[in-house]
Amino acid sequence: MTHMLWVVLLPFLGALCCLILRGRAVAGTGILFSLAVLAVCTNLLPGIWTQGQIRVELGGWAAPLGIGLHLDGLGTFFLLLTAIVGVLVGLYAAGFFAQDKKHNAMGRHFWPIWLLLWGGLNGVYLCSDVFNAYVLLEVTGLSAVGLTVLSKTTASLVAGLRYLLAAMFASLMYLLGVGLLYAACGQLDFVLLGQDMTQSPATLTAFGLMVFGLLVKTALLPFHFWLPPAHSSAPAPVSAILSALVVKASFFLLLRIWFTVFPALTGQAGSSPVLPPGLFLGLLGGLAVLWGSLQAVRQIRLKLLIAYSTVGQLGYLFLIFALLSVSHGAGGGPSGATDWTAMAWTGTVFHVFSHGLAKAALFLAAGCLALAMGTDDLNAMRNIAGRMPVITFTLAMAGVSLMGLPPSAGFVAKWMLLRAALASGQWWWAVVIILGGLLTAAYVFKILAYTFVPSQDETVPLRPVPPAMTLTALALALLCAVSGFRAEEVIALLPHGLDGSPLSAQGGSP
Amino acid sequence: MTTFHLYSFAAMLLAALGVYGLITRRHLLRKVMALNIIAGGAFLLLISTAYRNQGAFPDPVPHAMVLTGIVVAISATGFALALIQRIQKQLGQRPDQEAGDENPDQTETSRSGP
Amino acid sequence: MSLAPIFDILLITALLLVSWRLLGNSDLFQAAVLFISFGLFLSLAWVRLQAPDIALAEAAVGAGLTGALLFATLKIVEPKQGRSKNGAQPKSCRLDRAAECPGRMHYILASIFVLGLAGLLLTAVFSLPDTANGLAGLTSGFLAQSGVEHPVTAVLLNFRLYDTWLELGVLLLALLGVLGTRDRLGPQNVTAAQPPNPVLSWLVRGLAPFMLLATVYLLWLGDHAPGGAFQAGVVLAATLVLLWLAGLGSVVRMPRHAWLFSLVAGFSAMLVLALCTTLAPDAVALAYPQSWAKALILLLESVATISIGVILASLTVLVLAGEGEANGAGAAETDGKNGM
Amino acid sequence: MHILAVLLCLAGAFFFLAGTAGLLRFPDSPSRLHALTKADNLGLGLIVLALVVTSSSLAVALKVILVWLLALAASTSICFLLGQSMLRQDQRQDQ
Repeated sequence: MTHMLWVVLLPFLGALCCLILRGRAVAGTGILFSLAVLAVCTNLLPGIWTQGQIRVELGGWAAPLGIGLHLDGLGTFFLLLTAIVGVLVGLYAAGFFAQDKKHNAMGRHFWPIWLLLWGGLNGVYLCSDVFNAYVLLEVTGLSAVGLTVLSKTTASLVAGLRYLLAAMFASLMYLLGVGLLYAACGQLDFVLLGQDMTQSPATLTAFGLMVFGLLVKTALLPFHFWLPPAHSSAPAPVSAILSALVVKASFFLLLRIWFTVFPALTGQAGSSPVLPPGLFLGLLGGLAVLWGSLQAVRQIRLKLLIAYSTVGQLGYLFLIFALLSVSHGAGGGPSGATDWTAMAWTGTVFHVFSHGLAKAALFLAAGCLALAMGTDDLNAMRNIAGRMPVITFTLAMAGVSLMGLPPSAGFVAKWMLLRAALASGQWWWAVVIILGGLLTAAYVFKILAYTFVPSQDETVPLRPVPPAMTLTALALALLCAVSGFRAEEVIALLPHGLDGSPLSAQGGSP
Repeated sequence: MTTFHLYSFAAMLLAALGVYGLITRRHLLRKVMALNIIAGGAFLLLISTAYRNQGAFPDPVPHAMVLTGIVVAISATGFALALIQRIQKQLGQRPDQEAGDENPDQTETSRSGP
Repeated sequence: MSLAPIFDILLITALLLVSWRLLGNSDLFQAAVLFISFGLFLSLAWVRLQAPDIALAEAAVGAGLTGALLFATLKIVEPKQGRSKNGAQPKSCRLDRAAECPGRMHYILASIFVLGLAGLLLTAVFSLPDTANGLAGLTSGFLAQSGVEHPVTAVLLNFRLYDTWLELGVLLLALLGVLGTRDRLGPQNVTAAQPPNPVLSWLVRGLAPFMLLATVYLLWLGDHAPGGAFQAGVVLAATLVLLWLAGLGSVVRMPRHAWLFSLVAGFSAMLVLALCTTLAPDAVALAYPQSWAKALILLLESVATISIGVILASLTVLVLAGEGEANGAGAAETDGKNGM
Repeated sequence: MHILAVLLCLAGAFFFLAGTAGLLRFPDSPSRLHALTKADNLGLGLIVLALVVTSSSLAVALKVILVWLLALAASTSICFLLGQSMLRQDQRQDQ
């Protein structure tokens, strides 16, 4: 069986190789290592399939003293998403950074930082230690900012600095929470903390601080201010990575903190608090869905539109906290509750997956358009459908998935969330989901409408786009659709631990 | 009032002060300083927690955590300051640069923003 | 013993006052000076709380390096504070220049938020028990098996080696990020802002051997007493920065490959350990072979010291030099165009 | 011995205080510098002497004296550098 640590080791090794090598070898090495990481992630699948979860103690020191690595079905899913998007974005980047000399210089910095970021992301999915999570948050945060500012335009630098300050603030709030938690409980391991969690002012405040920090990093509604400028001003492959993967890492940690570390405070372990905090998060999520989508509709720059769409789509992820917060209040029989709890989990995980693929496809397609036309202004995109059919098709496919129309992965995600909302008797979330879908349709059709408008002057020359770039964008969009067609298989891939019990809270530790 | 409570109170006040500075101060350098003050508060909390152990020596785990935190803080601060310098340089050159230098960048960002 | 609480209260008051003043003071130069004294007061607090490791690091980093970085940036961002002759208002560097200055409402809301936060934090801290062990018992129990005698070093380089490895990654990333925004690939041939001064170079020539000695001493000390890779690395970084300031050649004159290898040495040494222990059939990932622990820790620490020193020195040199020649050329160009 | 050390410490502290008062009260930079370096070097010397008196071994005493010498060298050079940069600034303003 493959060792879990490989998924962190290999990207780091690749980063070092890319840092030391020069010239054309950098991109080649990067792609080679990307493929190797994908292989290792796939290789981990059978172990998770049979055992449910795997735990490794690093350095041979058992949990309270040392740091453990912990992988379960949920983590595997995120690992796989990162690997798939990572490989395709890597192939795209090879074309993107070969454009000209200026991009070559960018590419030389892109590969080492991106591979370090990848290692950090994979580390987050294996993480089982609150302080280790802090260091990993910093690894991902600094590398994400480093990638954002690669293009060195004033806009990207200002956005990157704002991102850096927000990320530093968020991780410091998280660190304060870790300090309080350690002062109250005297240990740092997720599972051990979750087992003896008690309600006290200190643990409650720690919970609040950690969740707050992670919310800022995941850009939930009032804290989303840093996301649109950063994601829209970065180079195209970087935007794809940031929107599809980086925000998901802090969401993953939020799930872990919420369901594994603080089950006693979030109403997961029997005792239901008077006002479930999950309701609050769900409310913000719902607002984010509506507001982010509304803002997206109003944009006239393609990349900014897609970035606001990320704000909206991230909102869906937070509905799970609200959906599951009433599970014990309403659930009389375990069988009935289990049914829609599993649905909520499946919907959320599926949404992470479909949004990751679709958003990466959109940003890569936008990058192709920007390369061809020299701008990402929607007004300049007239009649692009006739002149760049493949890119238009990619935009349409990814858009269909975002909207949640039937043959796509996004449909499965939203359908599951919808059913969970109705089955748990919280119909108001269903309204939010449907409204969000309509707004999404509005901005997707806005993009497509521009591409079909006939243009007065056909003379504007299009710069040629390397086929590697077009095809990877298309591949991502198609993957999104295919995983929708074959929804049963993908759902079957979902972790076994999704039977309504708090994730990985039981077992695993020695 | 034990030493631990005294210092952890101070830590929390420092952190709150830093957050206030971060929100209300507009100058970027001061924001960076405010972040460092929050970090100082977080570190002080951890170190005073370690000091609670009235045995032979303080708890080394928070000490190690703070050392790691200091490295992270200086890294992020250095990066932020370098970014501020670069932004200042490009804003200072703005009137000249917008016409010529930024054209190759249009693939990433269009200047005809909203 | 009765003096201790008075000292505590004085120190805490000083910390809070200094941070209040540095956030509120309108003069940025004074704020930067206050920031350095904030770092010094913090290291006093670390000494008081029996954390000499942190005190060493804080005095070098919080007060020393951060202060130098702040001053250098201040000089570039606000070259002549408050006294511009040609009518151009000194441009204060703001996040969002389009936004208006914060109004009274902004301050009131911020105050309410922060007061709430402070209340929450203070209540939380008040509920904490006075005495608790944390992981101190476990650490001292396994100290004998860790290969070193100083508990903090044991935690950093054995029990929680993974964190330390990632931390070196963070350091490397910060430098990569800075290099990504520059037009150059490394600090090679960055010239000092001012021509070297004979007295300074005399002083640095005399001090450098002592500082190198201190580096090695701190490194060796980490095995059984406060000290270790990070503190030693910071002293090494300070030496390299001083050498650069005195025009005596330091990271800026290192051959590119040597520089690159010393950057990644610490991170890759731990990577190699992780690789070997993951590949070996009966080894535990990131675990030292029992009998080799001490030697391997010392080796890892020495390599990490070099990396930390070179990375921090490169970072500081790049920030201190501003944009180097590129800046000079750009400024001249701008001036010329403005003149026309 | 103990009383001697306390006296030396107090004397050192007095010089530090005087130096700080000078830094705060003197009108221009050169005289501030003057107050700071002279008084503080002397103050540090006295405190070092107190430490030497109370030190347990010769090695410790030598180390402490070495610290003083290094501090002396550093502060003299820095004082010189500061003075020089002030001089340069003055010249620039005169032009």
